[in-house]
Amino acid sequence: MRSLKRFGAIAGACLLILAGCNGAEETSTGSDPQGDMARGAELIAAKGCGTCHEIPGIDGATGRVGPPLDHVGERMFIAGMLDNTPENMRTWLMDPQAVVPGNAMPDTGLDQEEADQVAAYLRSLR
Amino acid sequence: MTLSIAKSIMAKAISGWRQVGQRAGLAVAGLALGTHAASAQTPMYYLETFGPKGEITASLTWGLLAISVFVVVLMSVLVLVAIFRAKRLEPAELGSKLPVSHPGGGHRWIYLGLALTTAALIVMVVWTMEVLAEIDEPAVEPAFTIEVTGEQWWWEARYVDPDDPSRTFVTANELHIPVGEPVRIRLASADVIHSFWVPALAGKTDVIPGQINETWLQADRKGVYRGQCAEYCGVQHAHMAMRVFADPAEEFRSWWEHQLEPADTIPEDDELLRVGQEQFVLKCGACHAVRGTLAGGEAGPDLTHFMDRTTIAAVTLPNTPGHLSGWIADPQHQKPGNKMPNLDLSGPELNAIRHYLETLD
Amino acid sequence: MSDISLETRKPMAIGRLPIGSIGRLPNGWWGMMMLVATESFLFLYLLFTYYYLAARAGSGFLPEAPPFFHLSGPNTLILIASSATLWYGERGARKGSRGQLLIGFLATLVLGAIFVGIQIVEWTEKPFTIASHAYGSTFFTVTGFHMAHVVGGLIMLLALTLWSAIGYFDEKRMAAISIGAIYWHFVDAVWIAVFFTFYITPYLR
Amino acid sequence: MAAADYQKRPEAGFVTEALEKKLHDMWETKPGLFGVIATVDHKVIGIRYIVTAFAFLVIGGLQALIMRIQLAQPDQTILTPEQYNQLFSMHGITMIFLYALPILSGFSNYLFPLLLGTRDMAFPRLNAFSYWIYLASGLFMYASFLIGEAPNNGWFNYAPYALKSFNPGLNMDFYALGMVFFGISTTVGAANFVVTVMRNRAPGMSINRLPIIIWGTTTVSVGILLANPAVSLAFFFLWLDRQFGTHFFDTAGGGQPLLWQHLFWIFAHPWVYIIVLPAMGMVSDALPVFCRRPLVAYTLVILGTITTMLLGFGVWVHHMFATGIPFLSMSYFSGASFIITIPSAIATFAWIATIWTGRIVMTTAFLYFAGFISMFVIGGVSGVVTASVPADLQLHDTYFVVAHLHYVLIGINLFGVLGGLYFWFPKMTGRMLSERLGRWNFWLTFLGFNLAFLPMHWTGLLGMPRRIYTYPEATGWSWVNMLTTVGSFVLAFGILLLFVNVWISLRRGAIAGRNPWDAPSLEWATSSPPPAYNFPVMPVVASRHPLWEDRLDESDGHSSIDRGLVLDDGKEMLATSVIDAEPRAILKMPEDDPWPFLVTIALTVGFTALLLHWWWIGVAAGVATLLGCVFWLWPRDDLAQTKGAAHE
Repeated sequence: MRSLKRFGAIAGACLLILAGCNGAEETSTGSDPQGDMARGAELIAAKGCGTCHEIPGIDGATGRVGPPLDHVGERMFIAGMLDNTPENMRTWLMDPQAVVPGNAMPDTGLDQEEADQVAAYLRSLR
Repeated sequence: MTLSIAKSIMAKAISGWRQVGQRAGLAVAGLALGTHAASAQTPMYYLETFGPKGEITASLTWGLLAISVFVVVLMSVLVLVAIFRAKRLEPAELGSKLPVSHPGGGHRWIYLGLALTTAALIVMVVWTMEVLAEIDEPAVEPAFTIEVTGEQWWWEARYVDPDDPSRTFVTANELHIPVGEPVRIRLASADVIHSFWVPALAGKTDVIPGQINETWLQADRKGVYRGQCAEYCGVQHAHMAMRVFADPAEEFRSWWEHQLEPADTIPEDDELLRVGQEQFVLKCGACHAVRGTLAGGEAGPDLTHFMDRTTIAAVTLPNTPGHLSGWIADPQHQKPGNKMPNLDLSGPELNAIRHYLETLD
Repeated sequence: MSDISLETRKPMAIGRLPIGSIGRLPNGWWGMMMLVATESFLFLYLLFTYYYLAARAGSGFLPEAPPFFHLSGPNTLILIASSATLWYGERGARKGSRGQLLIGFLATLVLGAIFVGIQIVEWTEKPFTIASHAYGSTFFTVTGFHMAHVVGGLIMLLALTLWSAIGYFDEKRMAAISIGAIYWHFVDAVWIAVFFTFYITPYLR
Repeated sequence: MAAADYQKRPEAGFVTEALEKKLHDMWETKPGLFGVIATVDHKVIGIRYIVTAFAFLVIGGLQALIMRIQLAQPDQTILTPEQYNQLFSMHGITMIFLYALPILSGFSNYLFPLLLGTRDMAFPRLNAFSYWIYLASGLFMYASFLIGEAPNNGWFNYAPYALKSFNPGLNMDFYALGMVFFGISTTVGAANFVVTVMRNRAPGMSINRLPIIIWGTTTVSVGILLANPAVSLAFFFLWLDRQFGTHFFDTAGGGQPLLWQHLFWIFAHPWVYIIVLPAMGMVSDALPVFCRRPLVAYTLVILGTITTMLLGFGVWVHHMFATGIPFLSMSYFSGASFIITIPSAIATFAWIATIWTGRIVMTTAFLYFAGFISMFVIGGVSGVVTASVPADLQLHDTYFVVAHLHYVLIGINLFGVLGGLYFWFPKMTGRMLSERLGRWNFWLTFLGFNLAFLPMHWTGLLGMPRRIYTYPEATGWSWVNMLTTVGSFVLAFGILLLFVNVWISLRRGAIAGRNPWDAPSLEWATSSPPPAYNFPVMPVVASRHPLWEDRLDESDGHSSIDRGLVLDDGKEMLATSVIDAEPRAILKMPEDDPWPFLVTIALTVGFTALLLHWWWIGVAAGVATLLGCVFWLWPRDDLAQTKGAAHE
């Protein structure tokens, strides 16, 4: 189903290009600063979050290992136990083993600033 | 006699055309890409190369392309001129009779064209034979051989020191070679036909079951060169890449030394690593080997010095904790159809195995 | 004589023309030649396969026991004889002698059937099968291809014999007979090449 | 009636209404379902070939568009790798086998008897058979999609990946059996063309007066007869390896994977010329019409055609330069591949000289032919580059080769065919295609094609290998791929306009009349569309351009078109001598006949049975096929195959 949608989108894009229109569409931005979000998206791609999670707006982020992160910005809990606040998200991203020992999510080596940037992107997924 | 004259002319022509070609090519690339085709952006580009074998081939290819472009432009212009110089008639009434004539003179074109074609062909054939003879064997006998085996869909590399058989080791997907020295590559297949290709260093050599093909590589500049299987080999043909690291000789020798060592033993008191190793041997050891442990499988890549590699799954994913976790947990999603199964790992097992793998440096 | 193009300076003279498949070279003869051409290349590629595999494999290619002549030798003679009987029968057709035609064709049919029978015995005598090794695969495939052509030829000869027996042909309308005979001679000639490849060349080394 | 008289003298006469009526009743296909399956009319069969081939072109084109969407951007997951692999395999198989040759067979089938001034092919029933087999084998291969197991190893289908241990499904069995099946169609079709040219021409049409397309098709037909057994055999071996454990390609038992490549390319390289030479022939015949002059260097062009085919048999190893073959062998095959340029160059220069010295009538067909010349040159020189071994070791199996082969196949085959369609459509249907839509059609196809495939050379130089279902962004291939995808949609839109044009013309197109282009060859001497018997009286030919004679004054005689031989005593046509086309015999031609169709059904059942291992049904179908052939060939009075069957 997903791939069908994607197929349709790209076919549509091709048609638009055929018609000479510029069909590029920006993903909607939240209230966060643009720079943080963009950097967050780059980090998500570089750290390989997409190999485990489906993350809207990240190329190739189609993983099925962990939960999909669409609407993660409006979820109630992180890791089933922390309130979904920016601080908790940072904590979770930086050292998931400290939150839930033995869980499958690795420490991907984010520093505090990077974790905030990733969190900013994730928060925008509503 | 004539051949040697042709040779010297050719040698001059090569260097001249090469420069013109490079510039023209970069200009074309600039137009096409909005950027110039440096190897960083286009790692598989092979008209800019870094070894003696690639160099001479690139010159030849530039020359042939230049001739080709010239011929295409010339002929297209001829067609256009022919059309627009010919007297154009008004659109005919259907079925009405139009004048027909049989003017002579056309044959001159053909004979002239054939003469030019033949001349161009002779140049191309002689040049081709020259280069073919050059790239056949390296100038000096290579000091060692890498036995590369193509498997669906990754590369095994066995380094063989001809003087000391005990100094042999196995790695996968990422080859290291010393800068400025030719290296012999001996190619075998474990299953179907593959093709060994590192475009910035040399052309392809097929990897065919039931026969051993040989080729050689030489990189004259330190760097990382991307290679990729070039013969369709099944469902994951697209994800059968490799990397060749050209290191300074000293660095290369110490890399080799390091590769010979078995994996480090894990610290006694680290419970997580102990579980990780145990689970690795249990769940992964049937296919993967880690020298110095009970894991001795041969179906998949040897992981003894896994953390020395920059990528996983035949250069499909970068070797980071995030990618590694996703790959171990769900390889069939990352590379559908590949031979690594989805194992039924629990979260803690996955975590432990990954931790263990991260110690294999 | 009818002059066709009245205006031409060089009128084309057209006399009485034979009607239908009569005399030499009817369309069917050409069609058979096309078949022979393409089938010759089929067998060329078959034998190429044998020689290619043999050359690439080197000394271990041939089976331990060299090929025997005790069946294949006589069988080759039988097939050559069948070409002779066919020629005899076809000559009968040309003369308008239906008896000679039938004798020749029936003899060919019998000889062809004997060839098939002996060949099957030869096959069963082999200690290997089509799936044993590359030699076995080429041996059974090439001889099998030839055998299929022999069987096809026999069915064709059977039809021709039947048609002759019910009096379809006379000394003029007999194109089917001559054309069919070409095919049988071709199948025989192919056997010589197959025989040389599988039975003679192993001794030439 | 004298029963023993086996001869008669054909009379000369003019066309009369009574004669036309009589011939019509004799030759016209019977109406109803029986007529549909039993017809042997070469024009009906030719059009069937063309329509079917275009249908396959559309299917193959849609497959290409889906793949182009997948490749438009890096790391896409629209298609699974397996889906992509099946699509690229079927795209190749469809275009190379089910479109490229059959479309040319369609034109040749339609045109041969008309160009040659005769009434039908040498073997009309074989002709029908060849079409039915083509259709059946195409459907057979496409049936694989129904169970999701289409061929997935490319059209080149290298062993050992094609063997059962790596490819256990029915995918390869469909392809292997389908190709053996399809080979029957091409072989009998080719034989028919050769015999027709040798035997059935208008009196006086000596070999130096034949149209070039006749030379082209005849040359490639000989090529097919000699090359096709190699591929049928290779596929049969493959099937044996898969089903019965033989060891032709499997190294375990002494087989050789490279045997496949040799057998395949011994066939497939000549095949490349087989699917372009007739298209070149079309251009050589039709282009001069719009230049208002005969083709320059007729004889040289023919010699070039034949030489190309001959050399085409000696260069197959240039597809295998990377397989580790010996140095000497590489040098030889490289040199031979270079030399093959020369005969192709002859044709190119001949066309340009024809335009240069002619007076142009600008039509859509002309545009296609002129565009064809440039595409031909691009496809040709990129081929020359790959003939150079060191360059080829880099270029081989990259998109450079994909670009090259599309310039050859689309540039030479499709452009020639589209030009040919604009040229001969009025003859086939009696109506003109719209020139206005034609211009749109041409420019969109031309621009779309070049937009799609010219940058693709660059994709190849950037090192993109063929047959990969996706690629990472870091390779730098994204931009050029997007360009190609956009171009391919433009091209597809251009082709769509062609169908619109055909659709409209069939309803409202201008009436064509006999000879709308004022062209010189015999097909334009009869009405459009031609009657079932083609020519009421058999024309006699005195020059290369029978309808331009009075204006060119190139022969010492005059062709006789309106007055000719009257052959109306049953379905009759002439047999002529090979070189000079002197009348040799009067042939009796077969009526509509269901046997070709029935034998095809038996064969289809047989191949399906082999596919599914229904051995006994397979045997029964084999027996039915043989019996069908016996009944088909049963000697008949009306064909003058039995004694006493004479007519006066």
